[in-house]
Amino acid sequence: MSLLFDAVLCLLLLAGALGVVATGAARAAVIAFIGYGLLLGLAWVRLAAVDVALTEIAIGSGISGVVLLRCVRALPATPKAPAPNPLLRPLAAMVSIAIAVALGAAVLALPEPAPSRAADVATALPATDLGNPVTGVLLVFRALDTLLEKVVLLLSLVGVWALSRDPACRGRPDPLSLEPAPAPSAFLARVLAPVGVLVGLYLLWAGADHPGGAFQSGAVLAAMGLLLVMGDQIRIPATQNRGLRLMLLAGPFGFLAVGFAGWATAGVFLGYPPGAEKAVIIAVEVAITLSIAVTLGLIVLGPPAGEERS
Amino acid sequence: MADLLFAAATLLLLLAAAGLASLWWAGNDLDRMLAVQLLGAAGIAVLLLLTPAMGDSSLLDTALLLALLAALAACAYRAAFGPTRPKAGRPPAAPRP
Amino acid sequence: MTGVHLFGLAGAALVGCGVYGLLMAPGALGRILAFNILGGGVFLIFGVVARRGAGAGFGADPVPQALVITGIVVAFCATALAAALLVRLSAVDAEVARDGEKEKET
Amino acid sequence: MSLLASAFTLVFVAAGIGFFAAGTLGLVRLPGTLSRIHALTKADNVGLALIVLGLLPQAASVLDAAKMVAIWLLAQLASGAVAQVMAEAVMAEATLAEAKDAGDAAPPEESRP
Amino acid sequence: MSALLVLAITAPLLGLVPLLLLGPRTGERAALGMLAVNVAITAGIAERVAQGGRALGYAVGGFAPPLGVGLRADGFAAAMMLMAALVLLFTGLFAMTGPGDMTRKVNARGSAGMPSTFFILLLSLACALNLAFLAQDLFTLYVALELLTFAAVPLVCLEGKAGQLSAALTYLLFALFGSVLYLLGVVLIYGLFGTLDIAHLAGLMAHGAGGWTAAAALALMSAGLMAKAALFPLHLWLPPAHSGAPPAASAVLSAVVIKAPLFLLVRLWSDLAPLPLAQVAGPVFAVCGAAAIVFCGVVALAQERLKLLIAYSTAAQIGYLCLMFPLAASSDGPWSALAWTGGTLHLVSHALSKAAMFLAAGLIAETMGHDRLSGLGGVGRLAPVSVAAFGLGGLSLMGLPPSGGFVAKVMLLTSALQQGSWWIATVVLVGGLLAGGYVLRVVVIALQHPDSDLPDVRECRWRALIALALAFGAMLVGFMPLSPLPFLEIGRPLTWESVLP
Repeated sequence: MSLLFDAVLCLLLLAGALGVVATGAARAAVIAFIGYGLLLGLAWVRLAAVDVALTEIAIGSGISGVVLLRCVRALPATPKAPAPNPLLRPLAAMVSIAIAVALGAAVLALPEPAPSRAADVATALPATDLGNPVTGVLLVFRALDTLLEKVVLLLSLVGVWALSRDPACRGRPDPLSLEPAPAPSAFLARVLAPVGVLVGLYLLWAGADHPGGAFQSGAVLAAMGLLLVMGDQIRIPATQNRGLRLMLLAGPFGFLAVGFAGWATAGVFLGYPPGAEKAVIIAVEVAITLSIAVTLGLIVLGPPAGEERS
Repeated sequence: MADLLFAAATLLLLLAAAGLASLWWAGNDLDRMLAVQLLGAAGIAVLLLLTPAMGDSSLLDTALLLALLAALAACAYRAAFGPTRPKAGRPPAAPRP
Repeated sequence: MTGVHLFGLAGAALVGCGVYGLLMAPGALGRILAFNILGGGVFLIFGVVARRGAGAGFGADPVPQALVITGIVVAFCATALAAALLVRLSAVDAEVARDGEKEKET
Repeated sequence: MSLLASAFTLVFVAAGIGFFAAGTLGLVRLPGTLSRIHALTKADNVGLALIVLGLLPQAASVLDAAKMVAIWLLAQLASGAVAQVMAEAVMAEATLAEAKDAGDAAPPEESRP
Repeated sequence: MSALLVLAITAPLLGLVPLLLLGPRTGERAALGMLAVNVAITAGIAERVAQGGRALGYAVGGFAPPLGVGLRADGFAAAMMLMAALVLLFTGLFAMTGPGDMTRKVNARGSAGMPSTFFILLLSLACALNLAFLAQDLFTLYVALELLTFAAVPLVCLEGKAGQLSAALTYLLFALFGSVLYLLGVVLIYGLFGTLDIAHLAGLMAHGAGGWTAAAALALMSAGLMAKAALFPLHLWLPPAHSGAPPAASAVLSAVVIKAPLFLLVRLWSDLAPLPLAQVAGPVFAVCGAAAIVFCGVVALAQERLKLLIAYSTAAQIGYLCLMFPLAASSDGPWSALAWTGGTLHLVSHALSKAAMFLAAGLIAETMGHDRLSGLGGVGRLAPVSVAAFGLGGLSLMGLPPSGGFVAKVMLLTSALQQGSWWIATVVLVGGLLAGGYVLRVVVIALQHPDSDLPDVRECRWRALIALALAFGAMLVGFMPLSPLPFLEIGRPLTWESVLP
């Protein structure tokens, strides 16, 4: 029976992807994409990757949807680029199908039993006091990737800010809506956002031992921030705000500082002090959650509009 | 039991797909957004059904997240494409304290 | 054939969809969406690899899961940066067009 | 006892799915976005409530059961608000169209200058 | 375990804090300081590698690969790192001391030089490049490539003009396509072997494990890297992106950014892939490289704008490295080692000379107010140092002595002739002729009698000297002995033995 469920889910996923790709209208394609992200979240649940499912639902579908919808609004109704030659269509379809078939064959041909690092992680995890192996991999065994990925996040915000008309990247980003928020949006923001913040904090707290963690929590908090902005409940902060910048830097550079401290406490970069691993890891998670939330939110809001003339 | 729950989840997915398809072809973009909301509601129900079926109670957290973020897309859609009311034209309201 | 295989094939098919979209999309937004579809397919295949590597009490190999989470965040960054570029480009294009019209009038 | 719990679950889940089906049917058959919004939110909320109720005996712990109820409440809240947001959009569009017919409406802004 | 490897990655990042928290002037000085520290660190690594005669390694967090992530510096990586650090420092100096052609932004901020965003991106590039040269884990390398992309794309459109924005968008889409292909290869590799550590993988693959799926994974990764390195036929994004950017940005983009994916291609096919597979793939790369050299060289000849000409020349010069693949993958010991040295020296000398040429072109354009070749007659009188830097850099592209390009091309040529690959030898010579054509065209125009009155301006001498210094660097590489460089062989083949405790 579960096989039938998986088959239906896969077919729907495929239909969603085709809907995104084949829909000519930008708005409909983005809406289809949001639905596709939702289905992908279900697929991750079926693959026993709940941490990934949480991330996909929060980022892949939720926040990406906001970014893309906003992008569609700014585009001209009629795209200036001409559609590619329709004669190329069958050719492109053939190439794509060939790639999909070859890849499918490659996936089916993967060796059995599958090689895995699960055993290594299981051996090394108890020393960290963490119960969630994914958090263990992200923050301990492959902490360098995670640290640098925080830098990627910061850098993409720098890239977005660099698109500002103001060379010093000052001021507030434009609001998400061109007009005051309608009453239902404001109501939603007032009621849902506090609950959402609680859920975000719960995911952070749970992340040490159960699925969840800094990424998922940060994404939820960012989503709640956006909800508040869309409901006119908070004002978008100015980018030159010192406190804001400190929050942006807290995650990557707090993590980096812990990494350097590892030399003193554990004798190795990105090592955790023996005996206090879990406490330090959670402190790092709190810092990066804060930074992820603020960075994601600001990335969505876009480049600042320049200093206000008062 | 698990099989029956999976069957129920499958049925829900199929129902959502049927609604999605009909709205997709028939309606305007607002209807399509509605169809995605339908999918979200069905997704929450599916995840609730999968929780006992797969025996993993952490799936409830995904359902929680889905319920929480269900409104985000609709709000974003409204913010991006909400029709400018005739009396509009004034700048966005000052933030409430 | 098990569910895992099905998801593997679905991942491969999504990659195909994404490639088709990248090749045939009429505008930059279509390419951005296609890139996301393509990325989703690649991640899904990684998820299948993780699921196949289940063991030692874990439902799936945790290493690929962690890598996918990192990958999703990076893909989001890319999407957002591309979208911001696109928005700015269309604004600048509109300005240029407006200036051009003004010049024509005078 | 467990047989009773299973039967309870099945009956309620089946009823919940029935409501989802009714909602979908309404979505397909009803004309106009407003009435569709109405059908969808009402039917889905009841459907979800029944499913949550049915699954409560299957919850692994009291905490999980509480979480399920919280999920239902949250979904209720969100779908209600979403329905209003969407309905408001429909109404605003209609008002705008009327105003346009009257000929005194400003053209809708497509993009920020 | 050498802490220098960690510092090479983290030190540039520390420079971001003052840039984002303090004022632009303090931040930029700190950034320049960190770029200098970066040179010192990379020089230290190179010195340690040369002294010890073996690679340096570091297991981050104390977890050795395959569970953890390993960093490793061999001779090849150390050489590339030092080159990149030098180019970044010189470009930073150049950007700090003058406005480039960013007049609009200068006025807005009331100080000379590029906006502080430029320095944020420059420091991030330093981190990304060092990571790409040091990381030994295929996924960490993916993160490095993404870091590189996110630092490089905004460089293209710092001024926010329509042309730059669309070039940046195209660049980003190509780069993302490359990333996804690379990642797909990584996924298949993990599915096959359960590890992403290059040294472990090389050991596993040497026995032919993985079969066609492993070959397909390598092909996917290579295609992704080719898109990022702008290797023919995936080069379409490069000319608009590199020519449209401000000069300091063009210099780093052309000189070092595309070198990281090229370096990884070399890693993949000379350290990771088993030899038989590399021998099959080598000619494919060589054909792409030859096509790049000839096609982009001819297109460069036809350009009317100086910066576009240099950008096409970059697309052409990338091809030389690809000619190295079949030569280095042969089992003919000394001659393959010679090709290897030649390819590496070409990477280094091209980086230095191309940075010099883009900076010089920027100064020439700044002096004249445009970079149309037809209007540059007599610019040699106004900007003698810039034109000299351009010419000296061009020497290396043409492959004339004394220059790094000369030594590199002679090595490739010798190796090709000794191995009987006459067609590769022909391409090397034709490419040199084409480069001679387009470089001399510029130099002749610059030195001819001006058609009209020249504007009464002078080049910025101080910045022109920076360009000249880079060009001299490219010349200095030319004094290498014409034999395989033992330094580049340190630490090969890849292994963690005796590197990690």
